[in-house]
This record gives sequence, structure tokens and C-alpha cells, in this order.
Amino acid sequence: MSSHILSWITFTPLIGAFLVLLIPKSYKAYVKWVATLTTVITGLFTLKALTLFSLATSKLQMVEKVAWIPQFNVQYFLGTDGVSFPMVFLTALICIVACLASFGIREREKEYYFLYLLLETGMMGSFLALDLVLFYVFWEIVLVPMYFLIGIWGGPRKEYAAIKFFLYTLAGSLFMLLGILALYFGSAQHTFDWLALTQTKFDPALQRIVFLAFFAGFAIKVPAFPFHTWLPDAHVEAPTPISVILAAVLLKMGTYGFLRFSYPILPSAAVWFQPAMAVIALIGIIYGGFVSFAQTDFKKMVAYSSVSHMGFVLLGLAALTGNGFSGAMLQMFSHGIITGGLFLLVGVVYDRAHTRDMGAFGGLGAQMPLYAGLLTFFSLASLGLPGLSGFVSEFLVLLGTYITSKTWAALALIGVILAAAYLLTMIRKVLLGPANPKWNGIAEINLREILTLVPLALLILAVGIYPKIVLDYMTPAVQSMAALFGGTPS
Amino acid sequence: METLAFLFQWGLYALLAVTAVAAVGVVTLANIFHAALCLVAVLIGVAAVYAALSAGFLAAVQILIYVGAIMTLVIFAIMLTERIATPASGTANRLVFPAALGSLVLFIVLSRLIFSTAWPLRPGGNAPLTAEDLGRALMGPYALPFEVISVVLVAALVGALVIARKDRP
Amino acid sequence: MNALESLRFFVPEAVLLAGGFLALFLDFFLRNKKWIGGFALAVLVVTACLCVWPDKNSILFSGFFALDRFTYFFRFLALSVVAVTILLSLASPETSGKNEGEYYVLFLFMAFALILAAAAVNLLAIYMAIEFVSILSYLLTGFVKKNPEAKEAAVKYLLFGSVCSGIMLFGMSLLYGASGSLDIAAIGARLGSPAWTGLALTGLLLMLAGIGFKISMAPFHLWAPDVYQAAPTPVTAFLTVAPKAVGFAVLIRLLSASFPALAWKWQAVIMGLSMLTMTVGNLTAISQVNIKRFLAYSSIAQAGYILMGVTVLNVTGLSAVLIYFAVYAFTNLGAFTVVSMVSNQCGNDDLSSYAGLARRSPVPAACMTVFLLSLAGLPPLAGFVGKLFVFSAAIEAHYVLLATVAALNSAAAAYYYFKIVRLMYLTGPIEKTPVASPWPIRLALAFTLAGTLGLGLFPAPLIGFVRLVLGQ
Amino acid sequence: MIIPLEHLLVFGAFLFAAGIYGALTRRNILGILLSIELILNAVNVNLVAFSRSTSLSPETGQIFALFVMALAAAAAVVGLAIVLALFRIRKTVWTDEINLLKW
Amino acid sequence: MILLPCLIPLLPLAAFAVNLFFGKRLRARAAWVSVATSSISCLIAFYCIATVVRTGTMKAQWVWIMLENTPLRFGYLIDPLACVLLFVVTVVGTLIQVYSAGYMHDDPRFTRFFAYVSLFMSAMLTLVIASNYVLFFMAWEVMGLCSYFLIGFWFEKPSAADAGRKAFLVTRVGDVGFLAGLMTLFAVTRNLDFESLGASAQAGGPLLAVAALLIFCGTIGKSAQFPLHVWLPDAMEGPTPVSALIHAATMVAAGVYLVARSFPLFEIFPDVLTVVAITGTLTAFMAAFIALTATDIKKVLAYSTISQLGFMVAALGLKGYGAGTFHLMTHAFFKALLFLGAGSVIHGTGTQDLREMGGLFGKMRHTALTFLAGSLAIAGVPPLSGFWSKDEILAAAYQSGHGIIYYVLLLTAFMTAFYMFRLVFMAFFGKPRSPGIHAHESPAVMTVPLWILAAGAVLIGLPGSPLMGNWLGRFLAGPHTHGEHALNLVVMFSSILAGLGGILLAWLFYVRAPQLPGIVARRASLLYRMSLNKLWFDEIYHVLIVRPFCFLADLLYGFDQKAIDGIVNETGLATVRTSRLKAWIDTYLVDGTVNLVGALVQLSSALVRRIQTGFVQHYLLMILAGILVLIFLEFRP
Repeated sequence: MSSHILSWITFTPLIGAFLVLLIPKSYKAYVKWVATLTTVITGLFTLKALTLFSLATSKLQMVEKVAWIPQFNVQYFLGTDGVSFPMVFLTALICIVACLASFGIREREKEYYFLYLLLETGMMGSFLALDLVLFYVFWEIVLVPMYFLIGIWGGPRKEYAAIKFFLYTLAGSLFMLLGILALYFGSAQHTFDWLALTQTKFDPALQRIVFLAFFAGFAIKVPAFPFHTWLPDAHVEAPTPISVILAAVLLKMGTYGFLRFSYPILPSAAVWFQPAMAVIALIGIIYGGFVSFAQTDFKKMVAYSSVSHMGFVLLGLAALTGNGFSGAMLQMFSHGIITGGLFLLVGVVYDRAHTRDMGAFGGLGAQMPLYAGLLTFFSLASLGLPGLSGFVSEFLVLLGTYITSKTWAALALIGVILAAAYLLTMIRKVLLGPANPKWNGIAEINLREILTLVPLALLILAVGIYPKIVLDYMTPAVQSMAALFGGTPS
Repeated sequence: METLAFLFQWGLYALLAVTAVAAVGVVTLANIFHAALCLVAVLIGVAAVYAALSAGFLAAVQILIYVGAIMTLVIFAIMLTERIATPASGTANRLVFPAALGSLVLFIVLSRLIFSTAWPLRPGGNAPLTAEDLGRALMGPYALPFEVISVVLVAALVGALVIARKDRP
Repeated sequence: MNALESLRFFVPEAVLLAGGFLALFLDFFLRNKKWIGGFALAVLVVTACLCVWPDKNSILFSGFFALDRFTYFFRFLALSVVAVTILLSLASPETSGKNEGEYYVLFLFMAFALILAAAAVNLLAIYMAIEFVSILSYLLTGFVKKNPEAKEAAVKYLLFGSVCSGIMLFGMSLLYGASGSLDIAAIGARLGSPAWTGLALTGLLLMLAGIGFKISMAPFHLWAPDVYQAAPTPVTAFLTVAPKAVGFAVLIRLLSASFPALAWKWQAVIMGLSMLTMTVGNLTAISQVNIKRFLAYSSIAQAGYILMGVTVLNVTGLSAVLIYFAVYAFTNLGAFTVVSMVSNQCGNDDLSSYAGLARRSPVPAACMTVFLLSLAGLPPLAGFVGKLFVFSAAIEAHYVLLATVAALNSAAAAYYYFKIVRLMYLTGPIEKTPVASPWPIRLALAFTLAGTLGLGLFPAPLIGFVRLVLGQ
Repeated sequence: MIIPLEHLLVFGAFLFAAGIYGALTRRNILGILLSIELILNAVNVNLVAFSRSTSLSPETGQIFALFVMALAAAAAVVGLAIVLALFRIRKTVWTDEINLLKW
Repeated sequence: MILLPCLIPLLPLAAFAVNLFFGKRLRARAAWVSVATSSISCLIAFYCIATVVRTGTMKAQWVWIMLENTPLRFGYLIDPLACVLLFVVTVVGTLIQVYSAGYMHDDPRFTRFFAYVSLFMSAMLTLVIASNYVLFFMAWEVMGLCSYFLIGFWFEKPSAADAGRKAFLVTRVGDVGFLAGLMTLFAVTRNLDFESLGASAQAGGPLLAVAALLIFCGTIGKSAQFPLHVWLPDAMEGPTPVSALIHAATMVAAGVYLVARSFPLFEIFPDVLTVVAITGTLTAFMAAFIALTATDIKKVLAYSTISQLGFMVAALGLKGYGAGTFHLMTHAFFKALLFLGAGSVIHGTGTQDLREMGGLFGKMRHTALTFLAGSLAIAGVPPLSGFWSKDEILAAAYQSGHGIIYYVLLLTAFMTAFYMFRLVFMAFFGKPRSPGIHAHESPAVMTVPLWILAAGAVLIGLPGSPLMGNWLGRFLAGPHTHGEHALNLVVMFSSILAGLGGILLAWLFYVRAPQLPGIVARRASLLYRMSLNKLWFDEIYHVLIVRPFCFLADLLYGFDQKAIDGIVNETGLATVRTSRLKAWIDTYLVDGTVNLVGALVQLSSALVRRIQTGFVQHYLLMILAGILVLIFLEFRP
């Protein structure tokens, strides 16, 4: 079993999904438990993989490789390393958490959990696939369940948000497909194998074109500045658990794509694109911050804050330094757990009040003290309070960027202030101030909801206080990546 | 002999001209019945051209099949669907101008092509064929297509029958 | 080979033909016409079994038809498509009735005609086979009694097709005149020199009218939406796949045999038409409200993608065309199977009939979703494999523009495919009763679904087969 | 050949162009069918002319022409049948009145 | 043993956790959890101080993360400077917590309060013993957070909630500068440890000067220096013990501590030091000027704090490393005392407005006496602590050669004495002005800390005074060779004069001739209004920063909605609840396809559709046109 551990991680949810379909109507109540159990088993497999993971090497681990379409050199090629493993872990964790958070879904449960588990397979596969076509397949598999999950169980504008998300990402990924094919035909041995491609030196002109094609795919997913408009809609309309997954995992797929494919395979194009990437990242950071500040919708604010925070990831990438890369990776991880938590919290209050207008709240700190504490905690993590994970990653990104360009780092610092501004304003509006009598009887956050948040909070705290527990997994990969761009590997 | 050839040649040109005029009549005459009659003229003219090109069998088939069978059918259909005394107005649609322009351009393009091409003429031309030659060919190399044609005609007849026959409830 | 020698290789087609006449004969005796459909199915299966893998490519009947692996591929395609169509027809009220017997007979003839067209390597044979297919298509389109729209569509189809084949014939006559031969390979040999560029090109362009009409390539596609909308659903399913397939077969044979020297000219033409076709198809599909018309435009767009493979007429391009056709056949027939179920039940083809289908009958809705996603080219469904190959062909040949336009088109196409998905899943049902699914439909659905999923997950056998067909 | 091949071909081209014109402008469907016959005749003129002058084997052109006639007959039969069926339902043979299907 | 100093911050952290999670069960005992841990920390701190005094610096470090190849080590570094702060923070902190147990007694969120305070203590102590800038910064931020929580402790009051946010944001601006400074420092020296700072900073270079300036930004924010001082007066919205602990004695002094910590870096760049000195002086004067007319008892003290912090910063800028630190220590005691006294007054009278007080001396004897001691200390009356430290600062200024700074500081010292005694006279002397106030003395749990602090305020100056041979200065200067100031009689005399003069003038204005202030205010009305309106800082910031910020945010959001996402979304929001939604989605969904091109696609779709007229001859015409176009394209020259 351990020899195919990655396949188990990837396909356990799929098996679960079909099990869910097979549950007869009379046993409907068990659907959510089967789904939760599936995510937990997937999580256990991930833990098993964690024990197998070696911190000493930057090489691929737990590799599985079987020919899939031999005539086209497409392989079923799974493997993991420091870049992908934290993401796999994050996915497993968030999927369990979001599954628990899904218990509030009452309508069309079977379909919901089927799609949910399908989505998990897609995400896991995307992070583990090392054959470009296989990666593309998983990447696209993610889209379809997402479309339904937003479209069926979403808010008032769900259909619009769902199709917008879908089309945006699809358009981008089609360009990515073209890029993948260009690499295939550009490589001497005609291969989609990630390992072989990283060892191939491509012509700089080809690199640039392919980089742009990949950029279209990944930047939309991130989402980088001009392509971000799907995000607020999708996040706002999606049901809470799906917003959580969107923010925590799906956005990471974009930056993961950069880290996994664009940068190692196309290093010269990455250098060529560096300034543009930095500009896009900075616009994202600052622009996202300002726009978050202007929000009155709670969820939208968190959504836009993602634009800003993901800008830090991009900035870390643009820095092309070891610190930048490790900062970016850590930021991916910590943004996942932090924003995931924030969306859960938004969901908690939305479930009770059925409004997300921050102006309608006020003084919830007195009415829901536990909730207030958790919300404050996650907000503080989001604004980069030291001791919590967001700080470490932002610090590393800034440090990495500073060495590349002082101006970029200085501009990025504006984002740090902005984050404080919009998050504190949110806390001010929602939790502080005179209590709104309208919410007098509002129920305090319940145990299930707390249970979904606590693991995230603990992880945030742990990473914030002792980031090595995560960084150690990333370091070998970071070093080999930095070595590509003239960093000094130790 | 010279004169005969000359007359024959100019006679053929005249035939072509007349046929062409008839063709114009087919597409422009307001009365569909007249147009059909014009088509008969064209078909006969073309048959004459075949004959002039020493394709006598083809000319005969042309007269028999086309003029005899198809045109009868067409005229029958015209009479079924329309009274002959239909008012002459509005038998052409609004596309007259673009269609004329397009056809003209097409004609010019094709003519230019025809004249600018060095056709690979066989020295002395191919010998004229007799009906027997054609018959041998149809039974020989063209056997399968010939058989297929029969299938096509059967299928067409079966289908036409089904479509055209009146429905009995 | 002369006719007698050739007959040995012609057994399947002969059986088909014999089956057709026998069915016509049986029609006089059998009261329950469904038996004739069953008989036709049996004939198709027997024919398929009789097809032998050709060890070598041979030209049959004194140079009219080629019995090569290419033909073999299209034989199977044509037989399967006709078989699925007959399955759909068995359950369709539109095609049931007094004339049902003749209907199946015509389909057996149609299968025969399709195979001939795919095998034709001579202008005369090409014309004859295409015209045969066309005539049968006109008839099948207008087959429904008392449906003014179907009759109207048949008339349009007939007029449009006749003019197109007239134009094609004129082009053929020019080619014949210039080369002195009707054999497409001989034409290629005779017209290879640059001196013949002008004439050969004109001939080709005129012929494109006829072939473009068959494959619904813009601007020769205009008949298609009207006909597809009005024809009986099984016939539409058939028309969107089979005639197109043989049209492509003819186009490929013609371009590679007769015009290899002109590749630099026609590649640009085909590329342009490919982009035009997919764009027109997709753009127009966006605003449709009738499912059949909608799928008609979608199939026009799909033809545009397939043309990408034709543009690059090398091994990748050719395998792209064949693979795309195989997956497209399954997917599109699958979609029409569901359409057929719904319209059998609702009696109309409005998109609104699909509202809330997922609640009414989840299985057909899920199948439809799979088919639509496959049409949109999403992995891991069969359509993705096709897309992958046509994109590969374009990228390999460095046709970046073509690839980009195709990518944008695919994204736009996803929008309208999802319109149906949205209707089925995101809106409430108008009616609660589930749609009926008699056994022929179930069989067709299982067959097409298996193809769509199977070829998507494990495309290797298909690709291997196609490579074999292309002699790689 | 009594007259140059080109002249015959131009005659054929003229019939072709006229046929196209007719197909485009005739309001009556039967008129269009007539025009299509013109087109086919144009083709046949070409074929016969070529079979006399450029064809490698003399019979191909003429036999092709025969096939065209036969298929034209088949098409005409089908066409007239469909037109009659349409006329029975719609009581019209005018093209601009048969546009139930559009857009 | 090596881990012992780690307990100093960890104990209060434990108290924080206990109070946070088990507060409900602890109730009133929560206070004692905090006080106990704090006291133990205090004892450990004393032990450490003793160790340092005997054997020198204590230190230990562990790797936290790797910055590429440079390890970033966290640990503690207890040198004499840290000792001073340890002493101050633990002692004052503990006392204030004891006092709070009384002051906050009836508050419903009593346990929460002590949780926060313990967290604050933990962070502050971490900061004090941190060996490394990053750890320092982390603790610094957590302190800021506690400040935020505690200012907004009574968050139901909008002004408190706003004040907390303001404090956090304004200091955040400075912190970001600090962070940038850290990065600059790291980029240049690859070292963020305090201990080796002096050695690694020797490389010099203009970038390092920038780093120093940026680090100083942190001080400006945290220590409420001009121009980021605006948050501190508002911070008085918090409970008074918080004002005493965080916004007077300890946290705000952390900025000064930062400069002192970074002194090896700063002293390389005289220009930077000048900037520091000028900032400090300006702040000191400005705040004193505003304090002259403030009527809220806590606001007066707040401005006084700003002013005194300015003194400390100025001292450091004038190379008065010892003087600044010394003043930090004395100030912690007397300012904590003053705030707690003010708290006692507020507790007793229920008002903060000076104009409503008066004649409290008789009713609140303990409070009044201790308050008076504190006032005398701050006014610089010998031999109280404030006198010694302020005198050292003035001496440093005198010797620095920046004459103007010296005179300004002297003037400020005079103003300090004046406004402090204005406060004393208005509150404790004269007749009660407001009849509704029935003042009463506070309980012992509050007055005992007052007395202890008063003792401190009186005596704590001695270790640094010439009376004890400047022991503190020598202790601090251990590693540094300068900071020695000979006894300067001129300075000492003028300082005493300024202090006494201020007290005298206050007596004249507020006891002897109460009509005088009104007259002066009319005569110098501009000056008066400047002072009264706090130099319009808040208004200016509102116009220059807050409004443009909000405007920009709204603008960009509008841009996002309209330009990037298309006008459609706006319409969408408006029609969300209407039945037109569906139609709207259908019409505009293409927006999704290519967003901006969306409408174009829809349009072209409509256009392309039109080709399909249903009229077969149109189709045929299209074919003809198509073929002709193709032929022309192919045969073009």
C-alpha cells in the first residue's frame, strides 16, 4: 500500500465519491459521514506519506510512473517533493475541515458530497501529477465539480459566479495546454515528463512564449491582478465550505503551477518575466488591499484580501531568491489555513444572520465572545501579526524581495499596512462598537464550527512560532530552485 | 469540303448562341412554364452539341432521359403546383443584382482561366466512341459504379414514393 | 483489380446491399416494422464481422475504390453510427409508423453509400458516392409525415446540396480536363507542376463547395442548422456525424493524393476556413434556444476543430482527424441519444425542456453532462483526447494563430455547453415525471457513454489503432 | 474538333454561370431545379468536350456524363417528390415563403 | 539554568493562556494568576539582574529558521541595558496589576483584562530580553496588539473601538518602517543579532544610515514621536491602569529602548543622531505645548508622556545613552504613579474633566500626596528622581553643542512643571467646582501600589545621581566608553529654576489669580487655539491621509467593478433580488467568456446569426461569395 501511497491519496476520494453515489435514498443521513470518513482516510494516507517523506533530498519522492498513452509519451506519473507535499497536506487538512463545515448543507446532499470528493481528487492529482498532460487533466477535473458546487449551492448570483469562474479558468488553462504541447514538441525527446523537461534547455524564445501561455493559465487561477475579477464573485457566491476550498487550495494551484512548472522548466523566461511579475504582484498587493478596504460585504472583503495576499506569493516568486521562494511557499500554506479559517468564520455569522453586510453588525464581540476571539485571531494572522504564520511568510517574501529590489519591497510594505487597515476596520465594524440589538439572541459559535477552526488555528500558531516545522519540508526544494536562478545552494 | 466545314463550324456557333439565349431564358423568364420550355430547348441544344462532338449515344440519352423523362416530370410538377396563368410578377427575388454580379464575375474568372490554360490536347484528338464502346466500358471497368447507380435509383424511387405518396390516416 | 477479382474484398458491402434489398422485400410481409429495424441492426453487425483487416492497401474495381486501412476505419465508423441511429429510431415516435420499413432500408443503403464514399479514389466514384449519400440524406430529412418544417428543411437541403454538387462537378470537370484522368492520384501526378497551379487551385476550390457542404464547413455550412433542427432526431444525430466523416475522408484523400504540390496554397485556405468555421459555429450557438439547432452549430464548430487536423496533413494531423472523429462520433451520438429521450417525452426540442432534468431523471442528465463536457473538450473525457490531438497538430506545425483561435473558441464553446448543464442542474424542473428510457435508447446510451468515458481514460488503444490505420 | 476547345468550355462556363444565377434568383423552387439542370448540363458539355480532346482514355468523360445524367435523374425524382410533399403541406413553392427555420 | 531567563516572559504567557481559557471559572482569581506569574517573573528578573551585575551579560540562542544560508537565531540577551528595562517592567508591571485588581473589580470582562495584560507583560519581557531584531520585532508587534485590545477594551464605546484601531494603524506605519529597516540591515550586514550589531555595523555605508533611520521609524510610531504621536492621546480611551502600564511606563518606552538597543548602529552616523535629537526635541516641546491647555486629566498626562518620551529620544540623539535610559527608568515610575493616581481620582470622582474637579486634596489624601510626589518628580524638583534624569539630559544637550536644543528642552522643562502643577492645582486644590461629584478615597489595593510607586518616584533617581557616583551610568556604559557627564552646575541650576518657575507660574495662574488664564488665552489667542486644538494634527491627517485613502479605496473598487469587471456587475447588484436576474445573466453572461469582450461576443453572435436567414438563396449567395472570395484571395498578385 505504501508503495502506491500517492495514488491512494489521489483516488481515495474518488472511491468515496462513488460510494456516496451508491448510498440508497433511505440511508441519506449517512452520506455526510461517508464523505467525512473518506476525507479523513485521505488525511491518514497523507500522514502516512508524511512519515515516508525524506527531508534530506530535493529529489522526487514516492514516485509512481506508468505509461498511459504510450504513443504520445503521456505517463501516469505521480511524485512529490518539498514544493508539492505541503500543498497535499494542506489539501487533505482543508478538505476534512471543509467537509465538517459542509454539514449545514441540507439540499441535494448526495450530489454535493459526490462533487466535493471529486473535487478533492482533482486537487490532489493536480498537486501530485508530474506529467504535464496528467496535470492538465487533473487541473480541469477541478473545474467541473467547482462549477456545480458554486452553481447549485451558492448564493443569489451563483449561476453567474459559477460560469464566470469556470470560463475564466478554462480560457486560461487552454492556453496552458497549448504551452504544454509546445514544450512537448520543443523538447528533443518529445515528452511530457516533468523531470525530463526540467533537464531540457529550451530555446529562450520558445521559453518566453510557453511562459506566457502558462502564465495565462496560472495567473488566472492565482488570481493575478487583471484576471482577478472572477474571484470576488466566486468566493462570495460559493457556499462556505467551497469558499474555504477555493481560497485555501484552489488559488494555490496557480502559484503551485508557477513553482512547479513555469520556473523550473523555463528559467530564462522567468528571469525575463521577472519585472512584469513583480509589477503584477505589487499591483495585486496594493490594489487588493485598497479594494478590500472599500468593501462593505464581509465575504467580499476576505475575497479581495486574497488578491492582496496572493500578491505576496507572486512577489516572492518574482524575487527569484531563496528567501523569496521559501516565503512564497510558506505564504501559500499559511494563506491557505488563514483565509480558509476566515471564510469559515464568515460562514458562521452568515448562517446565523443571513447577511454579510458588515455595517449591519456591530458589537458582536459582546454577544458572541468566542466567535469574536476566533475571528480576531484569524484576522490578526491574516494581517501578518508576528507569532502567527502569516508574518513569517510575509517576512521571508519581503526579505527575499528586498535583495532583488528595494523599491518592490518598499511598495509591498504598503500592503502590510493596508492589511491592518481593512482587517481592523472589519473587526471594528463587526465585533466592536455598541451592540446591535437586532442580534441579541444570536447563537454563539457551536462545537462543530469550533472543531473546524481549531486545527487551523493551532497550525497557524505552530507555524508562526516555529516555522521550521513546515519550512524544513520546503528547504531542499527551495534550494534547488534558488540554484536555478543563481542563488547559492548550501 | 472547306465550305461544309465552315458552315458546320458556324452552324455550331449559332447553335451555341441559341442555346445560350435559351439558357438565359430559363433563368429569366417570368413564367415558369416558359422557362421549362426554354430548358427543353437548352437540353436539345446541348444534345446537338454532343452529336456535333461525335457523342451520338450521349445525345440520344440526353434526349431520352432529360427531355423525355425528367422534363415531363418537371412540367407535370409545375402544373401540379401552379396554375399556368400565374401572374408574371415577382418570379425573381431581390437578389437579382448581387446574383448577376456574382455570376458575371464567376463567368469572367472561369473564362480567363479557360483561355489562360494550356490544355493538354491529345494530338489529333480522341477517336469518337460508338455505343458499343461505351457498353463495353460500362460492363467492364465501370461495372460497379454502373450497378451502384441502379441502387441509387432504387433508393431514390423508394424514398420518393414514401415522401410523395398521400397519407392515409 | 478488375470487378470480378475485387468482389472477394467486397463481401461486407455486398452483404449490406443484399440486406437492404432483403429488408425491402421483408417490408411487404412484416406488419410490425420494428422487426425490420432489428433485421437492419443484424445486417450491420454481420457486416462489421465480415470486415477483414486488410493486409495491404489495394485499389478495387479498376481504380474506383480503395480497400485500405483508411477505408477500414471509416467502415467501422459508418456501421456504428448507423447502428446507433437505428437504435434511436426504434424508440422515436417521429420515425415510427407505416413507412418505418422503408426508413430502415434507406439506412442500410446509406451505410453502403458511406463506405463507398470513404473508399472512393476516383472523381467519378467520389461524385457518385457523395451524391448517393446526399440523396439519401434529403430523403431521410423529409421522411416525417406532416411536418412542414422537416419538408422545408428537406427542400433547402436538396437545393443547397444540388447546387453545391453542381459546383463541385464543374470543378471536377476542370480537373479532368487538365489531367485527362479521373483518378485522384493521377491528377496529383499530372498537375504537380507549377504551371498548373491556377487551374488546379480553381478546381480544388470549386470541389471544396461540394465537400465543404458535406462537412458543414463555413461558408458552406448554412444548410446545416435548418436541416438538423427539423430532421427527425435520430436522423439529425446521424447527419451530424456520418456524412461529415466521409466528407472528411474524401477531403483527406483528395488533398493528399491530388494536391500535395499545392499544400502551401490550400493549407492557408483550410486554416482560414477552419478558424472561420469554429468561430461562426461557436458564436451562433451561443444564442440558440432549440437543442437540435444548438447542437447543429456545435457540430459546425467541431468540424472547425477537425479541420485543424486537415490543415496539417501529416501523421499527427491525420491521426488527429481520425481520433477526433472517433471520439466525436461517440460523444455527439450520445448527446443526441439524450436529446432523443427528452424530445420523445416532451415532444419538442426547446432548451426549456431541459430545465431541472437532473431532478427529473438524474442518469440521463448526468450522461448529457458527460457528453457536453466531452464536446467542450474537458478531460478526462474522450473529447479531450481529440482536442489534445488537434492542438498538437497545430502546435507541431507552428500554427500558433490557429491554436490560439481554437483555444479561445473552446473557451467560448464551454460557455454554451454549460448553458445546458446549467439548465439541467441549476434550475428547477417544470415537470416531475422522469423521461422514459426504452431498451434501444439504453443500449445506445451505454454504448456511447462507454465510448466517451473509455476513450477518455484509456485512449491508447484507439490511438494505436489509428496509427496502424495510418501505417505507422 | 470543329471549334476550339476553349470556345466550348466558355459555352459551358456560360451555362454554369447562368445556372448559378437562376438558382440564386428564382423564387419558384421548380425554377431553381431547372437552373440546377442547367449547371449539370454545363458540366456535361465540359466533360464531353474534354473526352474528345484531353482525356487519356476517350470513354471516361462520356461515361461520367452518363452518370451525371443518371444521378441528376435520381435527384430530380427525389427533389420533385419533396417539393410536392412540401406543396401539399404548405401550399407554396416560393423560396421566400419557406423560412420557418432560421437563426 | 540556561533556560531560566526564558521563564520571565513564559510565565505571564502561561497566565494569559490560563486566563483566556479558564477565565470563566477563575473569575476574580484571574487577577492573582496574573499578579503571581508577574511577581515570579519579577523575582527571576532580579536574580538575572544580580547575575548580570556580578558576572556580566547573560545570553543564549537557538536557530529559528534559515534565511537561505544565514541562520536566524532566537534567544535572550540580558545585558545592563536589558537589566534596567527588566527591572522597570517587572516592578511597575506587577504593581500596576495589583492596582488593576482593585480598579477593574466590577468590570464584566475582568478576566479578559488580565489575560491581555499578561500577554502584554509576556511580549514586553520578550522584547526586553530578545537577542535578535526579529524576535524583538515580533514581541513589539504583539505588544502593539495588546495595546490595541486594551485601548479598545470597552469596545462598546465607539470612541474606544476607533482609538484602538487608530493606535494599531498609526504604529503599524512606523512598524513597517522598522521592518524595512530590518531588511536593509540584513541585506547589508547579514546579521540581525544585537550583540554583534556593533561589529557588523562597522562596514558602514549610506544604506546602513538608511537602515538606522528606518529603524527609528519604529520608535516614532511606538514612542509616539512627531509626526506619529496622534494615537497616544486617543489611547487614553483604555482603562487607566492600561494607560499607566502600556501607554506611559513600558510599551511606549520600548521605542526608546529600540534606539538604545541599536545605539551601536546609530552612533556611527552623526547625521542620523541629529535627526533623532531634533525629532525628540520637537516632540517634547510640541507635546508640552499642547498639554498646557488640555482639560482631560488623562490627556494632560498623555501629552506629558509624549513630551517625556521626546526627552528620552532627544537624549539618545545627543549621545546621552545613559541619560536617556535613566530617564526611561525614572519616567516609568513617576508616570505610572501619576496615571494610577489619575485613575484613583477618576475612580473616586467618576469624571476625567479637570474643570469639574477641585479640592480633592482633603477627600483623597493618599492619592493626593502620592500624586504630588509624582508631580514634583516630573517637574524636576531635586532630589526627586525626575530631577536627576532630566538634568542629565539637559547636560547632554548642553554639551552637545546644539544650543538651541538645549534651550528648547529647558523651556519644555519649564512648561512641564507648569502644566503638571496646573493639573495638581486644578484637581486637588481650590474648591470643588462641580457639586455633583462626591469623591472618595480608593481601596487599599489601589493606594498601596501608589505609595510603593511614589517611593520609587522619589528614590529611583539615586542610583543614577551624583550622590551615588553615577552608578547607573557606569553600569550601563559598561561596553560603551561615553555617556559620562561631569556634574554641570549651570545646567543643574537652570533646570531647578525652570522647574520651580513652572510650579510658581501655575500657582499664580490657578490658585492666586484664577482670572489670569482667561486673559492670557484672549491675548495670545492664536497660540491658545493652537494648543487647544492640538495643532490640528488629527484634522490635517484626516484631510491629507484618511480621506484620500478612503477615496482611493472607493475609487479602485469602483474601477474594479466598472472598468475591469464591466458595467454589468453594478447592474447586477441592483437587480439581484428581482426576477430579471435570469434574463440579466443570460444577456450578460458572456461577460464571463472574455469579460471586456463579452458584449462584443454577444453582439457578433447576434450578427452572425443574422446570416442564417432561413432563406435558401441567401445561403447560395453566401457560397458564391465565399468561393469568389477564396479565388480572389488565392490569385491575388
